[in-house]
Amino acid sequence: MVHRLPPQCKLLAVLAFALVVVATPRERFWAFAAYAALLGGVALAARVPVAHMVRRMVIEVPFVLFALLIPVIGLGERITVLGLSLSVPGLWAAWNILAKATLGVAASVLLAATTEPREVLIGAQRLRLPGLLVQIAMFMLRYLDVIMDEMRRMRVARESRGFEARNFRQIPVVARSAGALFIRSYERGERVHLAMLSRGYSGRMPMIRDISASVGQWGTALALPAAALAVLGLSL
Amino acid sequence: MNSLEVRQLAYAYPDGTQALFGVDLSIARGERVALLGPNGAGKTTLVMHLNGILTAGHGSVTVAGTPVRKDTLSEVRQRVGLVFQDPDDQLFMPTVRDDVAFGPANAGLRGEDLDRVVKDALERVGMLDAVDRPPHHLSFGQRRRVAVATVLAMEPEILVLDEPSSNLDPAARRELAEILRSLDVTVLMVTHDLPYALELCERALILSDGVIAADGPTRTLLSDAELLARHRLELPYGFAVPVL
Amino acid sequence: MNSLEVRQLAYAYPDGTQALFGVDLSIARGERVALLGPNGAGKTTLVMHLNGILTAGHGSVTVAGTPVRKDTLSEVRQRVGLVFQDPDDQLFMPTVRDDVAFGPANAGLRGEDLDRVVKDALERVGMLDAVDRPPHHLSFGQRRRVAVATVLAMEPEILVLDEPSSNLDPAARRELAEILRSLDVTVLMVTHDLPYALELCERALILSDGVIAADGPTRTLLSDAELLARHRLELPYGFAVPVL
Amino acid sequence: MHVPDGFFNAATSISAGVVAAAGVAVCLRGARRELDDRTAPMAGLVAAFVFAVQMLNFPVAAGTSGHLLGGALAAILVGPYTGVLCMAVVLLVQGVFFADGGLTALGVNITLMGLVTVLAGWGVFRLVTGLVRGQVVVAAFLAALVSVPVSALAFTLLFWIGGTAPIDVGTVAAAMGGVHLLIGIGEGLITAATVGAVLAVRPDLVYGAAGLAKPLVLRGADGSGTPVGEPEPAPAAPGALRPFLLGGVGVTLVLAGLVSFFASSSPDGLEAVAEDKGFIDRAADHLFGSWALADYGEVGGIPVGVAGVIGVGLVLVLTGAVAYAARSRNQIKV
Ligand SMILES: Nc1ncnc2c1ncn2[C@@H]1O[C@H](COP(=O)(O)OP(=O)(O)OP(=O)(O)O)[C@@H](O)[C@H]1O
Ligand SMILES: Nc1ncnc2c1ncn2[C@@H]1O[C@H](COP(=O)(O)OP(=O)(O)OP(=O)(O)O)[C@@H](O)[C@H]1O
Ligand SMILES: [Mg+2]
Ligand SMILES: [Mg+2]
Repeated sequence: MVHRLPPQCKLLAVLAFALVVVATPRERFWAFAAYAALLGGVALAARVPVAHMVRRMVIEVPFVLFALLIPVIGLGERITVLGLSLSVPGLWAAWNILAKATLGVAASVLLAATTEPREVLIGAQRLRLPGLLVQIAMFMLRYLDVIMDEMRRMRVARESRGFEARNFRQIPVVARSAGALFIRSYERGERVHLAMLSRGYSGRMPMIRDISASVGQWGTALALPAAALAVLGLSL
Repeated sequence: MNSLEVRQLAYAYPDGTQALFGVDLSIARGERVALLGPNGAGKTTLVMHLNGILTAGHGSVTVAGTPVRKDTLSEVRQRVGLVFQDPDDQLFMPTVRDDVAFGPANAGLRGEDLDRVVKDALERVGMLDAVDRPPHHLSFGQRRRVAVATVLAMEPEILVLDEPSSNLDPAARRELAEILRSLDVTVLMVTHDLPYALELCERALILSDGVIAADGPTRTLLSDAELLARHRLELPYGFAVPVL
Repeated sequence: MNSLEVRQLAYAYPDGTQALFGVDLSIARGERVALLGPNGAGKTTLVMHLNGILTAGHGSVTVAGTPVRKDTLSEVRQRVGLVFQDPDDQLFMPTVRDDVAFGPANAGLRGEDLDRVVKDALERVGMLDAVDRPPHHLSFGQRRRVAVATVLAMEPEILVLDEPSSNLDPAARRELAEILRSLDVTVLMVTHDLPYALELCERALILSDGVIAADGPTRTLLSDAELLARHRLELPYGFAVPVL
Repeated sequence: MHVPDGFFNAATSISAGVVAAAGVAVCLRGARRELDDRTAPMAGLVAAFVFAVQMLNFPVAAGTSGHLLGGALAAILVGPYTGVLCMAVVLLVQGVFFADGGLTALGVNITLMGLVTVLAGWGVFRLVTGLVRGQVVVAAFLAALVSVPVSALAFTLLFWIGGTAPIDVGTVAAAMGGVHLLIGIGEGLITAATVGAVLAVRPDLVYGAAGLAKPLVLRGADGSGTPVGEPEPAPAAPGALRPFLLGGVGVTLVLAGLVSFFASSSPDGLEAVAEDKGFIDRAADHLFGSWALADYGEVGGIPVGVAGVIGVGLVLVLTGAVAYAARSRNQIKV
């Protein structure tokens, strides 16, 4: 059911949810627990495997590290925990960042796991994001494939001629191929664009499927941020 | 009125390599013409001008009476269907169905009509089974067939094909010939497969070093071994021009 | 010792499409063998196993006595030279010279020796003039020739070519045949060009639907019209198997 | 540097969102002039490329690693307006599809990694190409080199104003600036390599470095050639100092604007500054002296805009010097 919701509904729901989370004062521990439970419920309803969620959330790691550093370099009153002198406001800040960032990342991962990228963009267009931006994003996703493909091709080609990227000295080879990669993918992208033009492309993807949302679907999607808002209200 | 008119066409790529040095040709409505020539002669470059993908550096291209210019591009592209030499340049949508539907959908087709056109085009090239697969997960020959289908689905008046038979298995090669013969359109086909050109096209052009070096009935050109040899062309071992 | 030994090889692509269903073949040192079959039969998939680009899902591949495994990859790739079906898969350096030099340089060649090898390989395919141009600015046929040169420059013991003659002009097609005949190496060549297979290879394999469907002298297989038809193969119009 | 949700307080996130939206709106209008009908595909391609190379991590000293930001690269390849759009789209896609950077922090991310890097990069690029004509690759290197620490300093500043944790802005700025100067070298090398490669074979693709077209030749039946057509006029030499000044002033204005805009949301910070009288000495001391985060416990806060402005100024002076040196070497050669 989550998969079939129109993308614009889901996009707005996730954005609203993230806003509620960010606006929640950090002292309300159990509100954050309730948010996590809400997301868990959605993930369950959408049948998104836990392993997938966890794998995609690795993206957060660098900032977790930064957050853990804050109590150490932070200012203000200090307490000693396990022999380390830590800043109390820093600890609060670290908790704040960890909780909110984790919830935000989880919501985004859920959105991405239940919606095709192209659909999200069509949804964004419906939400009045400027057309040029949507188009650039569409082309970006399209060309991302092209570039990844070119990268893969180049890697296979290198390896099948006896190249192994173990050695530090071989960095120049990789660096030289970066420039070539840009031109290759640019020119392939250019030809693909021309192929699109020669089949009548005029700046808008033809709507092969219709995606207007019913009131019911809006209701379903907005249930998530509404519930979050209720939690926030109750916790005050 | 001629389907295609090219006058004094010259073109240089952005890096400075000049590929065309003044090409003149005209093709009448309903003709099937083969464009032959050695590697690097400029065939692909010429063909890319015919629907305005490349813009003439000098000279002019006219399609069914309409000069190819910025403001006529969309009309020209409606009329000229181009099958690229590299199918990867042609296929860009997430599934074969979307890719074949792209052209007709841009022309305004929707719903059942669209489905029918897509099914029809894929059936013709024998790729209906792959309708829901992503194009970049197909074999090279399968991709070439889908590329042909994307253009057939647009029902152009003029069909320009850049080495359509390469990478096709022999049966698909024959089937493509049958499709082309069954259509009532003007065809310009680039090929290195001289027997195929003889089989399909009454007339042939030889493009060499960026200019048209010969123009005449395919049978006559292919019988002139000396002319062929001058342009790195030759009939394959074991092949004899069949007597009529 | 056989140059190539493939035993019960099965493979499925990550998206679940199974392409090979138990392929068995062996090729002796110095043989020239053609691999024929319809589009989507699994020819490219098979060929990609021969130097370890794809890893057998089941079964085994042995090259000159060395099983293809993670730890033997670099040795295997030194011995097997693979010309890809799509030249864009093969060429990646900023200039043709760098690209051809890449393999020999990895093998340790430097300075004048390297230059000589590069020049030699490019001369053989007639692309010496393009030595300082970027490969992606060449015509398709020119790129295919450079792709062949990159592999020739590595002087492999076993040469595997995936449709090497497609997009080549007729003279280049013949010249390639001459090069292959002049080399004292084992050759496995995928092709849809049956006359070319007959001209070059004494032996042919037909791969169809992921298994080897026939194996024998090329002349015998090509004379069996019924066998050919079952696998979407057929001799082109105007071609007759020449009498010896 | 992708900022997640919860890093900045709500006021800061929203204000940065307004700044980002305004910046993107300006760029949407400007971009049409830069690339006409090819805007979308070109920008999409550059965005995809930036995204792809952002995944190339390169090692920086002391066990940290950095990745490309790409703002300067985008600006040089497609022009500053389209460059900002590219960066905005990259960040949007990363936030929505890859959960990289929070949705509510999108404004902050676009401001820091889009607006600031592009403005700084483009300003330096124009300065250097204006001073030493034709040194596009050198200019690309410097532009990219400078854009990274500038962005890092802007981040520090913003965090100090509207972050959710109290930090000592001086030490953090010094540390961030130092590490990112190193990362900037990597950024500069990759950017220069890419621009150089593109320039070698497709000079027409580098914005503002339009190539000179050779005249076409027509060949007769006898093989004789006659040239036709006139070569396109050479592009006007970029004005030397004015565009740079605009860029530099733009960066400074953005920083200064942010500072004053957020000042009210962070009274503690301001009070701390007011108390701290000798802040200029302290700033200089921190910028140059204390890489090792030595005295974090003791200081209450450090000058607001000053650290940022000093940082920007320092970087600009540095670049000016390098560019000047490059030019004089050039002149000797000629
Ligand atoms: N993108 C490009 N940039 C620069 N030069 C190019 C480019 N594409 C082709 N060329 C050059 O232009 C000339 C004509 O190329 P073209 O692709 O038209 O040849 P072709 O006749 O199609 O050859 P083939 O039979 O190999 O496909 C060649 O010399 C080629 O090297
Ligand atoms: N990357 C891929 N992902 C999934 N399936 C693939 C992929 N590449 C090929 N296939 C499928 O595997 C089968 C064998 O493909 P393969 O490329 O080996 O065929 P082939 O014999 O080389 O055909 P051709 O003559 O057209 O080159 C086909 O059904 C094809 O659709
Ligand atoms: Mg061509
Ligand atoms: Mg294949």
